[in-house]
Amino acid sequence: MNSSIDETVEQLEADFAMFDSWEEKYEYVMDLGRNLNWPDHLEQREDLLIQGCQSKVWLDHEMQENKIIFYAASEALIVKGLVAMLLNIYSNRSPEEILRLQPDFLDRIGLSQHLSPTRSNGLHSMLATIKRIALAYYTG
Amino acid sequence: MNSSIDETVEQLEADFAMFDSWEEKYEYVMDLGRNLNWPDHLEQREDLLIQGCQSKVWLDHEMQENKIIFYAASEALIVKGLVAMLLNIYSNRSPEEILRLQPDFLDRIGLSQHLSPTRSNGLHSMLATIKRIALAYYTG
Amino acid sequence: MSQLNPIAAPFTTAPVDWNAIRADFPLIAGHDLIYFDNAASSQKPKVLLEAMENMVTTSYANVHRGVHRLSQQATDQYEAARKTVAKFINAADEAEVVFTGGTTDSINTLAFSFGEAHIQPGDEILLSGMEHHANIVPWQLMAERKGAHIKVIPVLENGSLDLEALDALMGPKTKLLSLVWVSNSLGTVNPIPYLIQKAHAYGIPVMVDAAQAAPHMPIDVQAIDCDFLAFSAHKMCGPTGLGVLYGKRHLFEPLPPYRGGGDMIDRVRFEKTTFQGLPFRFEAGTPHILGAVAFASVLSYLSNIGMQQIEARERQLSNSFRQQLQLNFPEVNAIGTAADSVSVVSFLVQGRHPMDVGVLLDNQNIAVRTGHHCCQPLMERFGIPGTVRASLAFYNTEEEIERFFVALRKTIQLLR
Amino acid sequence: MSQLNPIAAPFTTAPVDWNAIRADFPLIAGHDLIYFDNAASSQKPKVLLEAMENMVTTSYANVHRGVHRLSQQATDQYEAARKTVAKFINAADEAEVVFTGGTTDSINTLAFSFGEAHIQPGDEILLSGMEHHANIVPWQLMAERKGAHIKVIPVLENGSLDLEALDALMGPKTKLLSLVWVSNSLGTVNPIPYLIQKAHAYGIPVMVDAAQAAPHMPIDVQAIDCDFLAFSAHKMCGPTGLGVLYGKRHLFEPLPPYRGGGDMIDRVRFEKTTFQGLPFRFEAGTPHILGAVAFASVLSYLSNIGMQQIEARERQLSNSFRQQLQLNFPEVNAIGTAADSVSVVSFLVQGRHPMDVGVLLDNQNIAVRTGHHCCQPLMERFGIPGTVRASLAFYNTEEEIERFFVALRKTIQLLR
Ligand SMILES: Cc1ncc(COP(=O)(O)O)c(C=O)c1O
Ligand SMILES: Cc1ncc(COP(=O)(O)O)c(C=O)c1O
Repeated sequence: MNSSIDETVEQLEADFAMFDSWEEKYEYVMDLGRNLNWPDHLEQREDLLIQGCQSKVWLDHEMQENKIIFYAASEALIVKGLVAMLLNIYSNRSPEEILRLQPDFLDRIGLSQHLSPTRSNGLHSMLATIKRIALAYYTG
Repeated sequence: MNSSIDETVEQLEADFAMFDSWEEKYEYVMDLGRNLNWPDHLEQREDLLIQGCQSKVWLDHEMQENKIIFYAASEALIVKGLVAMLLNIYSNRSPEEILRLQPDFLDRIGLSQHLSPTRSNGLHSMLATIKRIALAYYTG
Repeated sequence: MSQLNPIAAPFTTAPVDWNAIRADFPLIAGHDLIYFDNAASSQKPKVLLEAMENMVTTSYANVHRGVHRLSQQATDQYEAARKTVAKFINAADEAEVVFTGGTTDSINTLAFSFGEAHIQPGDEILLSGMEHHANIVPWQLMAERKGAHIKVIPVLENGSLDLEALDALMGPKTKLLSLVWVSNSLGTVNPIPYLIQKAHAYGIPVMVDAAQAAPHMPIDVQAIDCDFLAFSAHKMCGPTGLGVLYGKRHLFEPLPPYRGGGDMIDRVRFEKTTFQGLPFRFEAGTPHILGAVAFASVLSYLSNIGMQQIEARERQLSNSFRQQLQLNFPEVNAIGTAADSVSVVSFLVQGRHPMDVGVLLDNQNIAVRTGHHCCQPLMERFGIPGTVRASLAFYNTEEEIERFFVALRKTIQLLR
Repeated sequence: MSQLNPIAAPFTTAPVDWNAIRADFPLIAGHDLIYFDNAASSQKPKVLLEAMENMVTTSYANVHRGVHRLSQQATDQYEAARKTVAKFINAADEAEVVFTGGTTDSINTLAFSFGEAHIQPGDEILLSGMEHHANIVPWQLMAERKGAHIKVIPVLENGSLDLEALDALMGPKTKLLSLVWVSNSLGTVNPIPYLIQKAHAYGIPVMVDAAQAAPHMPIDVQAIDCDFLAFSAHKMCGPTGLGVLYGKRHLFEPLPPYRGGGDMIDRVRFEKTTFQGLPFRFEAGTPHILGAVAFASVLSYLSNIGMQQIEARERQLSNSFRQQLQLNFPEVNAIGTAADSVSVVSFLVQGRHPMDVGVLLDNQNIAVRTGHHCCQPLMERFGIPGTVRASLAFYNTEEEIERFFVALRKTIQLLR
């Protein structure tokens, strides 16, 4: 059984609280990135591509027992790591859970600059897409 | 017999040197303007019009015994006065005389700002046209 | 306060210390000059310089494409400026605010893009007889390319629009109404909400030239329901080289781009290039970053004073100017006497050329503008070569108006 | 010193105190940051702020149309700025210098106006494979409207142009060659004088994108004999929102205007409008007065240092950077290794995404740019998603380069 979305976020914040340096923080993110796997079809599908000026992100999803499973791919390692982090949080959750979560945890772990709308790395659009999908299921 | 171009300029500078205030200077210029007359055809001829954004100036000329006679008209009184002043100096002169005269006397009488190329009152263009005409006669 | 802005921010009640405000404008504060040429361009407050200095000293870089912090900070400031502008005009969405080089650039952008998208031979663009050249020539250039025609709402003798002519001028061929809100040569405030409603009833979108409105009154694009709106920063105490083109997203976003280049593209290939959405679609290349950021500071400064306060003050100053002129100078004709006007007073001294008046006032340290004010068709309509135009800003004073009239009296005497 | 500028100002022999010059740039002097993103936009010297402050405090007004002294002073300063630019690029006549909003705006202006005047269906515009989007998209937009085609000079593996392909690409259908002088993503200095000569032999006029050349070397438009040339102030320590379009009068003046509005007209009537000559024909509306005047101060500042000195310094810095990178980082591939290059060094860490490198360098207080640098076709030609680009200015130092390499080493280790 998965931990809840809030527990996952708390755990993430706790992990980040332990890092003394930016190096540790990025090592952690990059490790997440190294372990991110995705189905082969993702990178072939133009329609799943979330274009950022700096790096590409692909996002797919399916519904299983009222939970949305997200799949995502990316090119750059740090973005991959951030994608993996977002999947840990947002994938395999109900639409309600996804919509309820405030994304201010990103500020607290000190990575929000990567997700600002003015960064064109695809992450902000990915998060927006996740929420749009959840909303679509939620409003039915 | 006319005085020479240099004498006329000297006389002008002497007149202006006597003025104590801007009012006297402009009264003098406007009086010149009030006394400026021109042939009727001038204002009818689009081809004689020197367009300035602020006021219109018309200029015509004819050659008589190696001297160029200029005729000019304008709308605004101060411009008329300055036109009259320029005619006193430049009309009824030989092409050589016209080309020889340095226009720095305008600085010395403190009216050069009205004849700068960035003033769009037509006076700068009028002076340029006078010199072009003189040059055309001079080079034959 | 204008009845034309029904939904305006709550009225700030604290009285404004206008003399203290004069001190914010170095050129005004430090000179004996009476500056009544605000419609041409306004003077700049210290906050403008401070904002530029602050960015140049701490956070200047190019925007949008950098992973480094400086670029990120610059981008944040630039995008925050867009938000400030959106709030200032009450746009529904900041993406509807596009930064341009000025009103002229804004209108050219719209004329080109709208023309490419929507104009067929025989179509009509409706303008008015009191437009600034910036709201005439771009449409002419486009109409000539597209085989379209320009129609013109006539101007009445008092300098207001002939509203009775409207119905005859609007029809199925009319593709756009582009109209000045406040006339730069007469001061007339056109009944924009009414005109927009009228055009919309015919299904005609409306572009508003707010170059002389934005400096003088609160603007609420949603309340007036305009489809496009343009103005310049430099006429409202802001930097030169910067303007705004606002457009409702559903009308603006589908238009093809005007300029091509960096930032406005999605994907460039030699075979086929695709474009971004709003606002970047219309902001090709490096924008006027320092200008936008400084403009945001200026808008905060103006909002702090309060646009209602500014409007009230400027209406009071220009009305007082107008009344004294009529009362004390029978030899002067006011050009444009519409009931609703702000800031601008245009006039002629009978039998005297406006330029003579301007030169003699200048010698008395008074800056007014003379000439056609980039409104040649309007001048022709009145059969005059131009006017003398005094245009007042909130930092002007009643004392300056008094000094102006002393100088005008002397000018008229000299011209006798 | 470049062999490409045969007619350059006499070499100033006094050695430049580059450390003193650093102090002129507040953001550089006051920060621990290493700013290697100069190709995106350069930092600003104090003289820029001082020039703006000076004008705002003493002589700001709108230009060209005023009879009052302030307007006259502003006009004089604005026109003096045009002269300064003309002298900086050695234009034969200052009227050939038009102020625009930036390189992007300059090229769009030319593409539109040239297209309207000269382009027929089937005509060709010749570009190169290393153009910035600003020198691709405007031509595409125009070509699409006119039924014309874009042809492309290929780029060789080392990042230089395939000069042998030229003859096959130029012919009677070729109406213009538009070409970057210095590549913003590779640093390659193209042999512009040769290319212009070649095109002229076919009767083809040439437009030069000098956005990355003007900041780094003396420019002499008469010596290279280009027909048009564009650059941006903000990339050469100048203000944002300002650019230049130079054009030879006999080719430039007959072109129809791009933007319509005030100042560019001769006479406006609803039936027919006629236009001014150069430069006003292409400067519709209120120009970026403060920007132009400040830019003139910046150009004087740069000329005081000496553009040859700046070029020598920047070539030395970027060559040293390039050599150390090749010598000490076998895991790094330089992208673009043409013999002649300046300021820019682009590279990839093998197997690593440029953005990862950029983010980790940023965490070490180093600003580089990563990505496609608005040159997507060039990136596709090399089959890469982008590069890491370090672009150096004269105020950078050898010590910064050393610190950069320490940080790069650490970055590569973190990415293992
Ligand atoms: C070679 C080149 N051309 C054109 C441009 C566009 O310049 P701007 O963004 O200032 O319009 C740039 C700058 O990014 C450039 O490097
Ligand atoms: C009503 C009106 N529209 C447009 C313009 C053009 O503005 P800008 O010169 O800032 O482009 C002006 C300013 O002169 C104006 O007064």
